Amino acid sequence: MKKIKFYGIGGQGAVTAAKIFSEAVSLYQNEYAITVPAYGHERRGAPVYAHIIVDENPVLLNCYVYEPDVILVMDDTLIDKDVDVGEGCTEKTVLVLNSGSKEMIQRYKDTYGFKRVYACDGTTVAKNILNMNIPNSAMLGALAKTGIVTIEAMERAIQDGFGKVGEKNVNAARDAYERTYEA
Amino acid sequence: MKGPMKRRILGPCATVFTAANTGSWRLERPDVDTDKCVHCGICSQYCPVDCIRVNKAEAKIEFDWNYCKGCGICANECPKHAIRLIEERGNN
Amino acid sequence: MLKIETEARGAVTHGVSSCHGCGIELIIRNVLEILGSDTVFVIPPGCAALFSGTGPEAALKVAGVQGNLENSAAIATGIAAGFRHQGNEHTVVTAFAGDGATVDIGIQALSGAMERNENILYICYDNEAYMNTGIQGSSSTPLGASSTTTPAGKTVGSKDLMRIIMAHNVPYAATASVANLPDLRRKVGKAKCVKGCRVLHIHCPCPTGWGIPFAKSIEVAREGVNCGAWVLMEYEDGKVRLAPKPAALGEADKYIKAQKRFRNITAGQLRQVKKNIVERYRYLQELEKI
Amino acid sequence: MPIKMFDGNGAAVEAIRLARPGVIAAYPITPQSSIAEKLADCVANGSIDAEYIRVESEHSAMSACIGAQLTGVRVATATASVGLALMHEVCGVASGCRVPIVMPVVNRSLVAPWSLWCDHQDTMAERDTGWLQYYCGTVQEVLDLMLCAYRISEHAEVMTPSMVCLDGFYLSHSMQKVTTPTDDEAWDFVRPYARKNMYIDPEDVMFINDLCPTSEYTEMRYQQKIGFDRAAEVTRDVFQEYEQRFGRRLHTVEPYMLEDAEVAVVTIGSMSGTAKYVVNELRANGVKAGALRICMFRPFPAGEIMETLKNVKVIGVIDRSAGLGGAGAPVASEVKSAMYQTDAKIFSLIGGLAGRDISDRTFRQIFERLSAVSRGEKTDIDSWFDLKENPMGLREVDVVC
Repeated sequence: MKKIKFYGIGGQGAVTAAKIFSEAVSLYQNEYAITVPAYGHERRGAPVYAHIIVDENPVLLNCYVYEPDVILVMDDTLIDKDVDVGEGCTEKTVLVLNSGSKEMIQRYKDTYGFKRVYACDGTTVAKNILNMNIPNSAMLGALAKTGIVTIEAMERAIQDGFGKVGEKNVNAARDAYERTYEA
Repeated sequence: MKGPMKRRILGPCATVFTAANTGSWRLERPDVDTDKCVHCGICSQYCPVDCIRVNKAEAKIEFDWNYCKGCGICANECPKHAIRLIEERGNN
Repeated sequence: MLKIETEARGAVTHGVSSCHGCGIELIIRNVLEILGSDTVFVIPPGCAALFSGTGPEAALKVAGVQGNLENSAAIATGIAAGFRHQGNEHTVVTAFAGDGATVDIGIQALSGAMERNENILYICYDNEAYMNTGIQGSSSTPLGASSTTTPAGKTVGSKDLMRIIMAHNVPYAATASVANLPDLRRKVGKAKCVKGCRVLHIHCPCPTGWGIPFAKSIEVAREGVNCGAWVLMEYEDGKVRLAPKPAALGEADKYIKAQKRFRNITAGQLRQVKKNIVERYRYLQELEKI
Repeated sequence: MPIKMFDGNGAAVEAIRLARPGVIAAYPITPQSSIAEKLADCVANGSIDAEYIRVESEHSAMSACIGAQLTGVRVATATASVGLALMHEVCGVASGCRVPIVMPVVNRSLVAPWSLWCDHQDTMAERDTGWLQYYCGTVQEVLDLMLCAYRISEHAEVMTPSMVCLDGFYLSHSMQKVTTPTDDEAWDFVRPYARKNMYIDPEDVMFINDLCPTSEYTEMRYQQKIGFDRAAEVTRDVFQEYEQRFGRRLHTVEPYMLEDAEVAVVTIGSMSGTAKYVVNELRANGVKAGALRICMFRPFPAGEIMETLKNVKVIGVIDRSAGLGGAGAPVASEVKSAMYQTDAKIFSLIGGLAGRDISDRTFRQIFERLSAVSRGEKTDIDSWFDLKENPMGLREVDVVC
C-alpha cells in the first residue's frame, strides 16, 4: 500500500491530477486506488490537497493520508503560504517538487528534512508545450519518475482524462518525465 | 378478453365524481317574476353553482334545488330585477 | 377510472362546498369549459382546493393533483415535461392557485417557470388574502384593508403581479375579472392556444373576507374594474394592451365603501389608494403606447 | 463487464443514464453539483433522452419530479444537505403519493454552522419521511445500489421512493475503479418504467393528493408501513438477483468477522472500509474485533442486526450525525432498540461531523476503549470521539463590561 498526497493551488489542476493518477494505477497498472480530495470554497489561488491510497488489493481505507509515502507539490511557493507540506512526512517520504530553482529545492530539504526529492520545472514545461500555466499533466509525468506508476500507464490515463487536448498533455508529461531528476 | 378488474390504488386520490347537496345550505331562494323576465340568461351565466337553466321553449327559468345555495347573485345581476329572494320553506 | 356518481353539466360538480357567492366557482367552471377535457389541473391548498375533492370524492372531471402551497408552477412544469417526453404537447397543464400561493410563497417557483418559459398555463385567482384559512393578509391585500393579520388595516399596498410577470417576458399574460365572464373566457381561449408560459391573473371578491353581501360579489368586482382598482389588460409579445377599457375611470369611493374590510382605512390612506389607482392607470396607458 | 473510473457522483450519473429517465430536474449544490452538471451534459450530448429542467430550487426539483413521474416516466434528481432540507416538505409528498423516485443524496452537514463537508445529518433528518434509505460504502456500491433501488422502489408492493446516500467528498469526489454492466444488461435488469399506482392522464382521470379525512389518514400511513415491510424482502430478492446477474454481492447489513467477536463497531457509509481495515489489523494482533456495516437504514433491518450482533458483548455504534437531544444518535438509537433483549453493552459514539476525518487511528482508539469496557476496566466511554479539548472555549473574546 502506498499513501500519496498532492498539494497545489486552486486552478493548477491538482484534484484533476489526483483523479488521473488514480485512473493510471487502477486501469493501466491493475491496482486499486481511492482519492479523497479536500475541497473548500471553489476559488482560484487557494491551496488545495488530495489524498490518494494505492494498493494491489481493493483499498479498504477511506480516509485522509497522514503519513505519506510520496508527496507531490504542484507549486513551490506553497512553502511561503502557511501550508505544511512536511506534515506527517519522514526521511523516507519522497517529494516530487515543481520547481526550477535550486534554492527552493534546498529550502524544501532544509525545512522539512526530505532526503529524496524529484524535481522538475513543470510550469515551464506546461508553458512551452501547452502554452498555459497549468502544470498538472507535467507533474504527473514527474511523479512517474519515482516509479510509483509507469510513464506508459500515466500517459494512457492522461490521454483519457484530457480528451481533445490529451495528446498535448501526454507530451507535457513525457517531456517532464524526461527532465525530472533526483535532486 | 379482459373483464372488469378491481385494482388497489395506494395513497390519496379521488376517483368518484360526486356532488355535495349544497341545496341544503339555502336560507333564501330565488323567485322569478315571469312577467319581468326576458330570458336573457345572465342569471344562469353568473350562477356560481351552475344550477340555473333558461327553458326558452316553455319560457321559464329552472333551478336545480339540489345545489342552489341561495347566494342571490342571480337576483342581484338580473338586469330586469325579475328575481327576488324569498324565505326558504322546506324542500322545493 | 373516474366513476361518475352524480352527473354535472360541465367538468365541475354542481355541489361544491365553497362559500355562498364565491366567484372561484364561476372562474373554474368557465376556465374548464374553455379549456376542455384535455386539461390537467394543479391546485395548491386554498379555496380552490375544494375542487381537488375530499377523500375518494372528486369535484372535477379532469385529471389533477393537489400540490403544496408554493410549488404549483413547479409541479405543472414537471407534468408538462413528462407529457412532452411522451410526445404529448397538447394537454393544457394548468396551475390554479390563489394570491397567497402565487405572489407570496409561490412566487419563486412561478418566477422560475416564467423564466424558463415552461409550457404551462398559470392562473392566479386573486381574492386579496388567505381567505380559506381565515382571512390572513397576503401581499395582494390592498392598502387600508383589514385582515386577521392586518387588523388595523394594511399599511402598505399590494405587489403588482402583472409587472412582475411582464418582467419575465412571457408570451402571453392577462388580467381578468369574475365580473366580466365573456372577457375572461376570451382570454382563457387565447391563453389556451399560446405555447409557452401563460399567466392569467383573475380578480375575484371573497364576500366573507371583503365584508360584502354574497349577492354583491359580482357587483363589487365590477365596481373594482370600473374605478381602475382592477385593470383589465393583456400582455402579448411584449406589448401591453388595456382591454377592455372602461369608458372613464369612476371614483373608487363606492368600491372601497362597499367593503367592510376597509372599515379602518384612514382618510390619508383613502387618498393614497385613489392616487395609486390613477397613477398606475396612467402608467399602464403609457406602457400601452410603447 | 466494462471497468471504468468514476467518482461517486459519476457513478450515480452512470446509474441514472442506465435507467433512462425521461425527465431530469436538478439544482446544483456542493458536493452534488457535478451530478446536476453531468446529467445536463448527458442530455446535451444525447446519451440520455430526457427533458432537463433547470429548476430554481431543490423544492421545485422534487416538485417537478413528482409531477413528471406521475405522468408515467422515470425521473432523476439529486441533492445534498440544505438542498435536501429544502426538499423535505415535498419528499413527504413523493412517499405519501407512492411516487417511486430514486434519488442520490450526497451527504453533507446541515447549517449552522456552515460547512461544505460530509456528515449524515441531512439524510438522518429525513429518516421518517417515508423514503427507503441505502448508505453506500464504496463508489462501486453507488452504482450497484442505484440500479437496485429502481427495482426495489418501483416494485408494485413497495411503491416507495429511495435515497441512495453517498458521503460527500469521501465518495462523491473519490475516484475509484468501478465495474459496470453494459447498457443492455443494465436495461434488462432495471426494466422500463411502468406506472403502477396513481397517475396523471387526461384520458383516465383521477385527482391525486386531495384532502384526506382523519377517517382515512391512519390507513394511508399503514399502507406505507406495509410498503416498507415488503421493501425489506424485496431488497433481499433484488440484491440476490443482482448478484446472480452481475456477480457482486450487496448487503442490507454487512457483518465482518463477527462470529467470535468480543468487541465490534457498527458503521454506516464510507467509514466502513476503514473499520474493516482496522479489524484486520487487530485480528492480526489477536484482538477479537469485528464490524457491522448498515447499508439499508430504511427499512431498518432490526432482525438481521440482532442476529449478527447477538454474541458480541461490547458494541460501539458510530454516528456521523449529532442526534442532538436524543437518547443516542440516530443509528445508535435504532441499534439499541433492535438489541433491547440482549445484555450487550451498546455505546453511541458520535464523530466525523462536517468532514472531520474518521481515520484508521480513530478506529484504533475506539476499539481500545471498547476493549477496555470488555475487560471491565471501564464502564462507560465518551460518546463524542475526536473532540478537541475545551470545546466550549473555541471562541474566547474580550468584552467590555
